[in-house]
Amino acid sequence: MTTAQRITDIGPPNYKQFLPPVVKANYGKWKYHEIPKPGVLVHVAESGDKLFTVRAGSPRLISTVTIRLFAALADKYSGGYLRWTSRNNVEFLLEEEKNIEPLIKELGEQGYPVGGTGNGISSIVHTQGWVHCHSAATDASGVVKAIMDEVYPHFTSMELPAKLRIAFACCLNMCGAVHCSDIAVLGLHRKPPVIDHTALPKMCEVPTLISSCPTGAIRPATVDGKASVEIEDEQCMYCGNCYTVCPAVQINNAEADGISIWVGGKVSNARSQPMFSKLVIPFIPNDPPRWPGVVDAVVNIVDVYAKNARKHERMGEWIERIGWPKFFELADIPFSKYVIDDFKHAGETYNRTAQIRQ
Amino acid sequence: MTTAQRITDIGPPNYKQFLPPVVKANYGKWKYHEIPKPGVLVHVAESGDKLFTVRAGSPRLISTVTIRLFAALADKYSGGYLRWTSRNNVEFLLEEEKNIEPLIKELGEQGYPVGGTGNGISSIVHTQGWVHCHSAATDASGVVKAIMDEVYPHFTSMELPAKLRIAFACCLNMCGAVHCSDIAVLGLHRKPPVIDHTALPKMCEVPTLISSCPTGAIRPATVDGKASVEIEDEQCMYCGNCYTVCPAVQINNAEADGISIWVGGKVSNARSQPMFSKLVIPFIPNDPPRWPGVVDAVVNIVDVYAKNARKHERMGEWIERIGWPKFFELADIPFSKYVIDDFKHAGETYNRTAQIRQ
Amino acid sequence: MEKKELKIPMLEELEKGPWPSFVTEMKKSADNPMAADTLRQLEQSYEDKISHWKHGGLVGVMGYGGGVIGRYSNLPEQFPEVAEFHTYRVNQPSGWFYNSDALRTLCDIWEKHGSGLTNMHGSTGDLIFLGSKTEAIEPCFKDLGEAGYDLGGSGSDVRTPSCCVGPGRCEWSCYDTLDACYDITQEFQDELHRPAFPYKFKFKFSGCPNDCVASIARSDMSVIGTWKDNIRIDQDEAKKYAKNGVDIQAEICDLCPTSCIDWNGSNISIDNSNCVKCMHCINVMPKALRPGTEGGATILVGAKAPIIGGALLATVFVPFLEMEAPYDDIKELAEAIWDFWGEYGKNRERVGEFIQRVGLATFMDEIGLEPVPEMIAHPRTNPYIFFGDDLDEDDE
Amino acid sequence: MEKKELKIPMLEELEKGPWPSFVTEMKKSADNPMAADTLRQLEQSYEDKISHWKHGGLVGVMGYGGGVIGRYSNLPEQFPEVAEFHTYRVNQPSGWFYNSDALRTLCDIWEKHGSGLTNMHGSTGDLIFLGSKTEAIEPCFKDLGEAGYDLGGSGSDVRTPSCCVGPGRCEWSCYDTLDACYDITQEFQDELHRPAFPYKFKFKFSGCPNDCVASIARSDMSVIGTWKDNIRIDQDEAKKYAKNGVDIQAEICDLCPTSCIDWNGSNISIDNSNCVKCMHCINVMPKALRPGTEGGATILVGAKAPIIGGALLATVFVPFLEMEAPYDDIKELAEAIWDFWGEYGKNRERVGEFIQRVGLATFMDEIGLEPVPEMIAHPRTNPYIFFGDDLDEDDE
Ligand code: SRM
Ligand code: SRM
Ligand code: SRM
Ligand code: SRM
Ligand code: SF4
Ligand code: SF4
Ligand code: SF4
Ligand code: SF4
Ligand code: SF4
Ligand code: SF4
Ligand code: SF4
Ligand code: SF4
Repeated sequence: MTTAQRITDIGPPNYKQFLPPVVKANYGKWKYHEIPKPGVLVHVAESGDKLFTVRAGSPRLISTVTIRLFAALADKYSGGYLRWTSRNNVEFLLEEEKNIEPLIKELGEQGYPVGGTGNGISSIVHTQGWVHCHSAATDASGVVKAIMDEVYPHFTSMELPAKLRIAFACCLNMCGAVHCSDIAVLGLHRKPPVIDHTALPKMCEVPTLISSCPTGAIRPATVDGKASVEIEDEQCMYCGNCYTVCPAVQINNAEADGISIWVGGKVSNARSQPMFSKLVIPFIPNDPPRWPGVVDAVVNIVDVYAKNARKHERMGEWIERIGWPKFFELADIPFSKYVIDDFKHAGETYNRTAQIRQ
Repeated sequence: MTTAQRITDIGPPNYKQFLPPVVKANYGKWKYHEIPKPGVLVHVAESGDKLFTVRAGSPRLISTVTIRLFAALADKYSGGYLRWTSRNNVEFLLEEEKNIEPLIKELGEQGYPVGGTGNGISSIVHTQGWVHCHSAATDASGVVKAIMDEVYPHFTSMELPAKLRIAFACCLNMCGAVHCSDIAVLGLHRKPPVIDHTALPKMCEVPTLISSCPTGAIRPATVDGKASVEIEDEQCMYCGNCYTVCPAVQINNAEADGISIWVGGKVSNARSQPMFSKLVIPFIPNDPPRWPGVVDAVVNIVDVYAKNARKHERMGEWIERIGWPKFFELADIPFSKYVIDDFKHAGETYNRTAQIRQ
Repeated sequence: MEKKELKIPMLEELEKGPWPSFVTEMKKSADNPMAADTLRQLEQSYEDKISHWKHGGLVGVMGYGGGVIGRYSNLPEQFPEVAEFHTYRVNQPSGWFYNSDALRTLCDIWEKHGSGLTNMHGSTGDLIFLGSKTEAIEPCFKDLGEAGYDLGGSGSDVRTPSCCVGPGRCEWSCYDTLDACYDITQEFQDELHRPAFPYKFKFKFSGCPNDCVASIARSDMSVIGTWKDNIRIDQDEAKKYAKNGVDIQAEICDLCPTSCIDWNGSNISIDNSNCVKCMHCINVMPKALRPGTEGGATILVGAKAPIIGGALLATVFVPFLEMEAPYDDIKELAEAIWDFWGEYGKNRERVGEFIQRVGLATFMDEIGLEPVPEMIAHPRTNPYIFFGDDLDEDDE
Repeated sequence: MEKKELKIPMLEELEKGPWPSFVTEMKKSADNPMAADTLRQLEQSYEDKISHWKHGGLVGVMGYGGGVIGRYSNLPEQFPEVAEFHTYRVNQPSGWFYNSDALRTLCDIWEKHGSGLTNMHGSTGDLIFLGSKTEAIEPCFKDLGEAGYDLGGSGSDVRTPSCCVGPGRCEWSCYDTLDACYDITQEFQDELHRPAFPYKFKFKFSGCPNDCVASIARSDMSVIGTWKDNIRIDQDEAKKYAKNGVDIQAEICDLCPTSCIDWNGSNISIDNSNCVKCMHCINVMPKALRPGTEGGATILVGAKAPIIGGALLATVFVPFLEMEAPYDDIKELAEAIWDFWGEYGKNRERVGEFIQRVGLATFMDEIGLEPVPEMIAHPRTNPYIFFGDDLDEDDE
């Protein structure tokens, strides 16, 4: 095989071939939608045509066996057409209303719940964890599974004040929208990296390594006569950026690694502007296989929110209304000094008004 | 005279001796107040006693001749009691309601208008300017006088949507509350300082000078064999801090110096939290004696605000409601690139939402 | 081949509970020895509370600089089948639309060359083929190409663009997200496959300000649909919502960010000049309210995760852009950004960080965009204005 | 002494117009040769568009490090009377209360020793005596002392504290601002007169959150009155306001920052647990609403003008403090701050900048304040948490 023969730069297949006929016929001409029940959407076109969507939850990490199952179900109920959502749910695109219930039933039998629509909790956007990533401070899929098992009733119902988006990332790289989620679960390291001085000179460029550190904690050093680096422990805040650029600088630490909880972020421009998630629990130790500490923390926050927020109020909007002191009180979360920002623009997070609930 | 004999560290006189009897009798027991007319306050105590305040405008820079005049008026109408306000107005503290009008009349005859209360414009908080300060990029008293002459009708009336606080400072040191004013008029330099290399070694410490520069624009240099400094022009943003610590580094420049206009700051915690003033006109040249460019700019902003804001809305609250694009449009102020922040936390001022008036 | 035992008691705890289990999924593929060793190594991680993967070392397909993520077990003796365990990022179709045949073709390829495990989909949007050996990379790529698929981005290149379902189903889509995403992905194949930037560059396309692909938080260029004209109102439908229990005053008017929508008990009225197109009122009453018909998009630039200067949301560059194929404006804008950032950006400096470093006004100057007030939340509050040499040409 | 001509045509332009003129004021003192030369030099500045003052060189009274600002003409030949032209910062009485005799005494002293020009008052609050010669400094100080006056601060010391009129006239004062200001000024006479800090430190006292001395923007320690209990309501007076044309819903309820006040057409009700004591409703209807009776203050720290790191508003340190004489808590807090800042603050680093440099949590640790959520607007959004060595003792 020569390079000339190889097919390259063709890009993805054209989506048009995958659009169901009803979509092609009403493309861009949808009029409104309804959510007759959790997990089911009806989109009505200006023509009067209807498209029925059945949304099923999936663990995202799926076997080809399951993909074949979904394909078969699509053949049976939705003319072979289906799609995935931006939160990793699978959506069957039906023309026939009568197929909705049988499809839901079969999905249920195979273990795939239907839901994730409207004011509930959809699938957790997440990352690789110990399944595939080297820099993970915790597993991803396991934590997500453990949480979803408990918030499951909110996947199959729509009774929260508003959408509640949970996201998970296994390290500060935050592969996902963790930094703008109603609840974010974030793995973190808590010890400075350990340097393998033998491997380092072979694997890494010292200047690149030094400049990778946001706090300037890494300095050149000669160890056993070889050019290497040293890390000023007091300056390191365990971001792992050095590890990403140089595998000889090992950040993983079974004892120190764990999970933090963040709340109140959002992405949509609806009502309030997009907001970042904010740290509320700085650290919970890794506790596989079912991470009870993390699960309890998330469930507690969901419950407090469900009980106290007003209709249409996202987590962050609710907290802004009641104030952070009240949030910590209601959620019964001890206020930790780590929650107080001390990074670059920290001053912007200080309270600079006498407006205080006394 | 030996040091032992000198009276030191006695602090200010005790205010109690200056409180009028009605104040002493009702100290801390006031119930409510009313503003029967511009410049006149009535404070009613729980006892039913009343204190009448007549507030007169002053240029702040006053002669002892005038102070004696005020003292005489106080003797005549307010039992000798008077005070100054935090915005440099003089307040006569009357027990007798009947004295109000004669006092107002006499003040008027002497050229001191009564007003500055309620939803109007009070005196402009300001600084020294060319009357006394070395680092002034413009005069203070002259600009303030020229502006007050034009906004005068708002001093003697109370028909604005809310209080409108104007402040003036003659250099970036901002001696006053310029950084949190509804309208701020700020003198600024626009050329890097010129160094007097002969005087410098005698007058200043080089390390202190170097560390005074927020942008690190000042570097050590040897000039004609003497230790001095040089300034990296591209890094200087003319703050004048180096000039403050070292008089041999001269920042004043007749051609480049001038005035900028800022809007939308406030201090009170009422309704909205305290806010900084924001730059809207980066530069207006100095044009003594009556600074028509600055005066027009201020009057225009006052007018636009008066016409468009809702009741109780301070300048900044109004602009936040209508949005900055609309403000620039209504005020017919060209949007300049200098208005876009590029200092330390500049990123925090970028628009990070799709919420836009189209 | 003799089958090793699969002893994964901790993981099997994660087969319990109502939510579909990734462990069950992996077991479905466990006939594949790579999938089985993945499970075993993962069990080991659960015991040790630490990842057993290593990174580093370049793997990939000939002529491409990205699309494959190299990964190695750090316990290769114990788990030889995953000693090499690289993932492919397969560029998904716009909107993640498939049909059953297409999926089966993909399954065929992946069962032939890899572990049989996938992510549907990765956080950037790619279809992730999870785990194959180095030797399988080229053959798998060949089969993918023949089936009409290509790899997505990784490394310092254009990353796989993604988009919301848009006009394919959603009544609110203000431009054709599926087409824009497809067209721009095709246009920038070279930039996608051959890393030449200081760092990654992501495009995401949402049809309206609800931003269902979270573009404003996660893309270097975020294209968010919006409209110029008035919200379309169906007063009868509004009345029906009210009758059916929607408290329009409390649920809509009181939550409108600019208080520009009113309800007098029988009619909605909107001060459209103050509407910021937030979507809230429309979201609550989709039958009564619809975006206007003069659609287009707001272009925002520079969102990113926290590494290394802190996370950023995207900044408004173009408040309103018409979005007609062939999307020349947006392509030219992207290229102008790449030119400047490509020349002056530091290694591993995202464009959002670069903008903050050089300053928004300077950046706009360099790429040829006129500054407009929509670009900023508010003007500067500090007086440190750098007038530079322009001093004498200014609008004084 | 022969009188020089006073040719000040530009300045005389500033005698026109309705607002009282500082030029007219200066002319009132123009018999005093210093005042006359000030006018002349100012006219020169108006022509040259530049200041003719120079700074530098230490002047002051014996044993004090501040209180006098040294200033010199840079045209001493032309304006010999202002070759030296130093100002005194005379510490004003609390609340700027005077009586006529006190004022006349001050005028006597100043006409004897200086230019006869004053600022009533300076931006920090002092009574400013504007311009005297070096030789007059000690005699003037002596006369001031004998009359019961002292100098205020300048340089790196405690600056002259100031306060709003408070209980002297205002019905909203939640503590005794006049007394607190007086007491604390007296307590810290040494710190006020003998600079020993990294930079200046200002106290300001406002009786309620209206903050009539702008303390939150301009003082290193801002003491703002507030209350713990419920807003007092007089429903009859509220009805009267409504009858007299106040639209309570629009003017008050809709503008309450936490929407915690309601008006049902005849009665006000307030959810006091959500009231942030902003004062707005009280400001609009002073006869109907009053602050609660359990008064105290919020202590905020670190406001400043922009030099050099950018302006800062003050940060909440103590959400609620009882304010009873002798104000030990607040004095101890100030001293704890000075100790830490004094030791580690850089030269010309205000305490607000220092706090940002070392971090609020660290600062609180050092001065012994427990962190509470009221100190922050919101928790951190970046994940760069420095756990340090505390790792193992933490509340995990
Ligand atoms: C299918 C999907 C787009 C896609 O191309 O895949 C989608 C589809 C719809 N979104 Fe979305 N959204 C989808 C991800 C998102 C995301 C992104 C995310 O979650 O990561 C957001 C931003 C979330 C955030 O702000 O953090 C998002 C914010 C919204 C909103 C605004 C919610 C709010 O009030 O803040 C609406 C409006 C609403 O639901 O009232 C909306 C509304 C809708 C509608 C009703 C639009 C329509 O008329 O078809 C669709 C059904 C919503 C539902 O499930 O209730 N969609 N939507 C995504 C489904 C994800 C899933 O499987 O759960
Ligand atoms: C006399 C003075 C205090 C002093 O000790 O000297 C004072 C006195 C009063 N203030 Fe003030 N304020 C005084 C400076 C301030 C300042 C400081 C400043 O202007 O630099 C502020 C903060 C301004 C800001 O936010 O930028 C201030 C913000 C207020 C407010 C809040 C206004 C708002 O809605 O934001 C009120 C409430 C109101 O007027 O409704 C208020 C209300 C009052 C009341 C009604 C209080 C009372 O019941 O006695 C007094 C008469 C107000 C009037 O003039 O209409 N006072 N007031 C100051 C008069 C200055 C002057 O001569 O004009
Ligand atoms: C596979 C995926 C996570 C997932 O499970 O879905 C992923 C996985 C990795 N990401 Fe990511 N990122 C993935 C989406 C994201 C996203 C989300 C997005 O694109 O919308 C983000 C946040 C948005 C952004 O770009 O800022 C993201 C932010 C990062 C960062 C931090 C970048 C920053 O500027 O802050 C890094 C660090 C780096 O580039 O070295 C990173 C690095 C990595 C690396 C390459 C780490 C490394 O050095 O090897 C991970 C490889 C893991 C593996 O074992 O395959 N990944 N990464 C996602 C890509 C799948 C796909 O192509 O569809
Ligand atoms: C006289 C006065 C202005 C006025 O006309 O009222 C004044 C005048 C000077 N100020 Fe000021 N400041 C005066 C109140 C202020 C205020 C307002 C306040 O105190 O409420 C501020 C802003 C608040 C603050 O402290 O941040 C202020 C912020 C500055 C700064 C910038 C400090 C900063 O941290 O950003 C400087 C620069 C410096 O310290 O070198 C400064 C420096 C100066 C110097 C000493 C400049 C110098 O290096 O010689 C000025 C002497 C002028 C002169 O000719 O007398 N002055 N200065 C005010 C003092 C009178 C008084 O005692 O009552
Ligand atoms: S978040 Fe970190 S550990 Fe998780 S997949 Fe991304 S880079 Fe890997
Ligand atoms: S983990 Fe982050 S902070 Fe620590 S040394 Fe590495 S790059 Fe620097
Ligand atoms: S603002 Fe600047 S020029 Fe004006 S008095 Fe203060 S230090 Fe002097
Ligand atoms: S004026 Fe300011 S920025 Fe310029 S050199 Fe002096 S200290 Fe530095
Ligand atoms: S972003 Fe808007 S157009 Fe796209 S799917 Fe979501 S709601 Fe519909
Ligand atoms: S789209 Fe948003 S801003 Fe516009 S009227 Fe509706 S709620 Fe208000
Ligand atoms: S700050 Fe409050 S207490 Fe003091 S004068 Fe102003 S309104 Fe009255
Ligand atoms: S004081 Fe302010 S927060 Fe409290 S009820 Fe009145 S308006 Fe609302």
